[in-house]
Amino acid sequence: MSRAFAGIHAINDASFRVEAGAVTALIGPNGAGKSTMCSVISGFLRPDRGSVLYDGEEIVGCSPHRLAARGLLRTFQTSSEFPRLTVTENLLAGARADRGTTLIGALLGRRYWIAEERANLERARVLLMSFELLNVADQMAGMLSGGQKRLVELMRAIMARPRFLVLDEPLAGIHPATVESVIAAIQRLRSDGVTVLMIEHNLGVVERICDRVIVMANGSVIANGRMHELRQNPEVIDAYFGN
Amino acid sequence: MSSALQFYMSTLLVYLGVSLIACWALNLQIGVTGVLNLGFIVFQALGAYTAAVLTLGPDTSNGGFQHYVFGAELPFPVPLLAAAGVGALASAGLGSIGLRRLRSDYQAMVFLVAAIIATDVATNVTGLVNGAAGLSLVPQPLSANVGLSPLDYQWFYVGLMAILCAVAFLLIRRLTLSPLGRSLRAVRDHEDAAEALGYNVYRLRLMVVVIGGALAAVSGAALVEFIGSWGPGSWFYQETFVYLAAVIIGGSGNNIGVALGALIVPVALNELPRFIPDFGGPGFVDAMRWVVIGVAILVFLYFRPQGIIPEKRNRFGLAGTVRHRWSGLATRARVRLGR
Amino acid sequence: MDRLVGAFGFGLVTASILAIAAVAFTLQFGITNILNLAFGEIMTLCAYIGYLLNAAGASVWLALVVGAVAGAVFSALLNRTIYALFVRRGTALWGMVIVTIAVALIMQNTLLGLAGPHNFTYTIPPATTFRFAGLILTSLQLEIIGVAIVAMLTLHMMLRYTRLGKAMRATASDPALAQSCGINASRVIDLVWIISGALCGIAGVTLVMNTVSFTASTGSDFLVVIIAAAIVGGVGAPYGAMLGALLVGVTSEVAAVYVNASLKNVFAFALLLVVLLIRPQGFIGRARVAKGVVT
Amino acid sequence: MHVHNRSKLGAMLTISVAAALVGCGSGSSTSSSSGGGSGGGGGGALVVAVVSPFTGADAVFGQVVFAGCVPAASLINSGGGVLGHTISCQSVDTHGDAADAVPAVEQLLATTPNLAGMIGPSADEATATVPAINRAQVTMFADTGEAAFDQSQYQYFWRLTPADDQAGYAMAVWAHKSGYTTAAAVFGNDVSAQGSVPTLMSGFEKLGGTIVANVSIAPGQSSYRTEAQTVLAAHPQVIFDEMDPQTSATFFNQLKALNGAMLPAIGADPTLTPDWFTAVSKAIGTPDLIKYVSAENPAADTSGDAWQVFNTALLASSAQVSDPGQYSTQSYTEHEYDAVNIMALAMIKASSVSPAKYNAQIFNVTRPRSGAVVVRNFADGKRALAAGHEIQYVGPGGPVLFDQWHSAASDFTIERWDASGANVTIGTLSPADIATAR
Repeated sequence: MSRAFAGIHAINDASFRVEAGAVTALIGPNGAGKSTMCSVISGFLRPDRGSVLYDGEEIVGCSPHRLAARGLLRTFQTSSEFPRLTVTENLLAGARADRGTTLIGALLGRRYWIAEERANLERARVLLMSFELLNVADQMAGMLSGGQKRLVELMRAIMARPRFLVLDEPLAGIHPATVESVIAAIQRLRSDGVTVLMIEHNLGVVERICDRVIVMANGSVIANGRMHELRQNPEVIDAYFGN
Repeated sequence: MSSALQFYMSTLLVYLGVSLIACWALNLQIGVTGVLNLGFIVFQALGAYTAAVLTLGPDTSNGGFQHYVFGAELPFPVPLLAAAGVGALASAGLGSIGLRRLRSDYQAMVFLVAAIIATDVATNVTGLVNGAAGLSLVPQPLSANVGLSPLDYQWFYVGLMAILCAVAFLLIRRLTLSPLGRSLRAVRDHEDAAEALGYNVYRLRLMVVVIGGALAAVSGAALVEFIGSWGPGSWFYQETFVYLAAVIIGGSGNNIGVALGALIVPVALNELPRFIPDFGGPGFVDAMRWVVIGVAILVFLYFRPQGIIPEKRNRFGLAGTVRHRWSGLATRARVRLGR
Repeated sequence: MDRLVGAFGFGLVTASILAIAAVAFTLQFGITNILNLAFGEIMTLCAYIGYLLNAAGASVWLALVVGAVAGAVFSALLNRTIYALFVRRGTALWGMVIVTIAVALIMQNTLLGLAGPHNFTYTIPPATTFRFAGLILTSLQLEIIGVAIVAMLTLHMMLRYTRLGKAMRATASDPALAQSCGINASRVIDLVWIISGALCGIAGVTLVMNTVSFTASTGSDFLVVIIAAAIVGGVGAPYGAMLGALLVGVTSEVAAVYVNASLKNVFAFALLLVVLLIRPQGFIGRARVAKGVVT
Repeated sequence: MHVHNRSKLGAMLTISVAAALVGCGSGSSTSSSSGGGSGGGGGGALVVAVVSPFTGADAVFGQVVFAGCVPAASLINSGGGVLGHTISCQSVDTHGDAADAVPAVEQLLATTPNLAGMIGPSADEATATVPAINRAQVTMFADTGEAAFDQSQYQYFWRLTPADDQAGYAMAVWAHKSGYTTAAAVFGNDVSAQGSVPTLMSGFEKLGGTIVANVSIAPGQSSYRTEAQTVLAAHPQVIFDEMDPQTSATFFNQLKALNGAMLPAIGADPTLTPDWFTAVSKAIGTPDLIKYVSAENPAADTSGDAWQVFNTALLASSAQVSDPGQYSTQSYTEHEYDAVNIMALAMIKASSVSPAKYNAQIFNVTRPRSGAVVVRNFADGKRALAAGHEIQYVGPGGPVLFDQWHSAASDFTIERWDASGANVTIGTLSPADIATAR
């Protein structure tokens, strides 16, 4: 697969597989093409050539919302909460609401969709509790701190019941005290059978929670394996750990 | 109240009703979903023309001095409903071109250009809707059936208008309070994040353009059935900016705020200058009215982008601070959106 | 056939004015990210300043130069005093469109209030007419085409070969990256407003040299055609805008030969709609600008 | 619930603001008028409203007709007023748009208890507003050439100026009389052009002429060269035209450049407005404008006793009319001046300032009949009426002969410009002349 921006190749024939049900880390120095890869996988960018298979099906050319409906969710590198929605509403916006988000359903009125809404609200409450954010549940998301916004975005993605979740630096800007709850959430996802691909710089965290690690540099995959194996790989050490 | 005063008041109330429906529709697009439809007025015009030709009868009637297509004499409220249908169809057509894969400001341009093409066509293809002279002598609905004096008919029409406004308000309120309304606001706040969560942003935008187009058409139809005339001078593309100013000043995203805006900008700002003594030569006061609208938009966008009555915050009471008696239902409270 | 060739020649004149304006409009949009709908009003203002000079006895060429300076100064001031404030506030892209609309309303109606609903006419010495190969062009029209060619070439040289040009192109494709490469983005943006403002002033005065007469709404009426040309060419792409201007200008004049002449603009806009359907980013535009994907 | 309460609040606000609007309106309506002194007896000032576009595309027209009201009012007031009242002129801006005109007119009717008559509405807003004005029983002298009013049933509707279709015939007849047999029609897309083109075409062909090119024009474009080329390719002897000043300037400038010389042009009345002169005289040069351009106009004097009185008063009204000299020979200005005088004389004749009473007397102060004294201004008319004479008012607009539908079939004059920017009459067409083209 390859993708070029204005003459600069962000991804050069990078190729890798993500194991189902596992947590995979995507690491590499700045400018390695990790975020571009995220956007390509989630349908926001079209590779100039190459293919992305999801459940064995070609998904290049699929629009992001269609992929999301098939369980492929992503978060963004920059905070991308819905600022004028409350935290609870942000979470509810992530949840599937098949009755209330159709035009007919909306016009039929509250009685038609309230049960579904209550169920989603209960899930949101549990999730907020686990991240200890219940106290800001009714605040506008735009007024939260940067770290809290990242959490809201993660919770919102979890609300969508992903089968494959792409996390773009989920720990960036998160308060150290909260890091553990994010890690716990990711581990919970794995135990629920969700496949996770995360870009992460904190190698300690990667070693703790990730089953496999993919290393990218200059748009190419240079290694793929378990963390402790990669620590021995001279190419990786040179590109990433070195200096 | 003298009868002349009653005529004036009832006319103002009908105009207010037209502005209310139009502003709510535009708010659904701009305030709730973030679609800057700068061609909004075209759909109001389209509704007005549709209702007019379907009320006037064939263009050989009235001595054949005006020329138009599809002339028919249909009973009320068929012209009104037909207007809604035509408004919806036309906005679906334009929306499917203008909303496709384009950035929001770029979309605004497409709508603006479309508005000007529409005026060009309506003015220059005189056989379509009688060109620059426009359509006139549109009979008032049911005026022959209800047998009221002209003044009583005015109040009767105010009643009709009130019913239309109530229907439009309830419709829009159901939409905006539902999970669908939340999805629309999500699209407004961050289109990529909404797309990533599985919302078909293009379809949601198209949906509000269509609903708004239908409502705009209804507002135009209601106006033309009342005043009996409609021509290109009534829907110059800048008229959209009047409604736009109403939405921004009243409180974009808040239907009550927008209603207040509809009262202030299209109605009060239009009526009050007539009471000001002429100064600076004829036309000066009117030019200054537009300057005031422009300045008000800037001042509000800068100092109070949320408008006079801001969008309400949905509280679900999960934190336990507000416990609603139906647990899990939103209570709505006003908040300031500080940015 | 003769009329077709003739119309093509007239289309070139319209296209020349359109090119100056559309390139300036697209530069503003591409580099500063502001869709400046007050552009037409600045054109009118410059034409009006030119008119005041012309009425006082100055030649139209002096009016052209002063118009360009006025356009540059006013555009830069407009950005510094109003647009930049809103950008700093984080106003959304479509919110900025509303800001520019408000500015357009204020400018147009201030001029209308002060100068009245009258039309203003330039005094232009009679021109000589040249005929060759079916084309009929007056010396004034040739001069307008000349002004456009010089302006476009100058801009081309600047974009291609100067440091400023490179900085502008870099800022257009990625402001953050440009900043990190040591480009002073705010200085570049000031310069963009000055350069595009000067082109806007030139467009305003040449437009009126061509029409002879104008009113307070002449610029905003023309803006729609400018937007059409810019979109057809691809918004944000200066060379696209030149191509778009040529297509729109020639299409509208040639259409006037075959169909009801009062519908000639409609044909220019129909061209626009076709382009939008087939290629939303325009002929030369970059998909990223049209689609607005931020990664 | 909250929302519910709020909507009630909204409704209350609506009503209270609307009430405030009306309240302040009835308080200030007299202050918004202008013109005339405050002399006169007990009755106070009567308002003559000038309902016309003062902004928008037809803004200039409002100024032309307003300039007729002001000198009439000042002459009436200096002549001792009407039954103890003074008259003042109040402009009501319709923006040239029916939808804007309706509330403007309703407001005028609701908040002006001393409204004695009206100049207007104009073609832009007449069909939407005439029914309401008629219902309120206010005498109006409308400026609409629309065919819809040719057989108007509205009792309070009067029209001094001819219908647009008549104007079309007038242009055709004048071209025929001038010996032209081939012509090009170049018209803008505005209301009155739309009204006059069909009769122009049919009339010219009836008289044996041929329309060799028919070009419709979208106003305000940057180029009309292709249109001009189309016209020139058809080799017409004369051009029929009606376009706004800016468009005319561009079109004729480009036509002249393409052709190397102007072609004769016969225009409609907008051609004879001051803005048209300013724009086109610069665009093609004043000598060519004088030599080649003529236009039909509803007949009105440019000299004579009645005109002298009018013009003197007009030139003295610079406080309310900017640069009044430009309207000295404007046909519509003169006709509206007549309209105000006719209303005032009808009031005296009826001994009432109420339109319901004096409306019917309008026939009786304008109709020619044996024994009636011909009066040429208000003061003479007032004196003659006081002396117990029947009168026929003949002002600078000439004799006024209303038909049963209250339309006056007046003569047309054909006029051109002179170097000073005044209209010069070069021919007159009587109704009989017009009939030859039907």
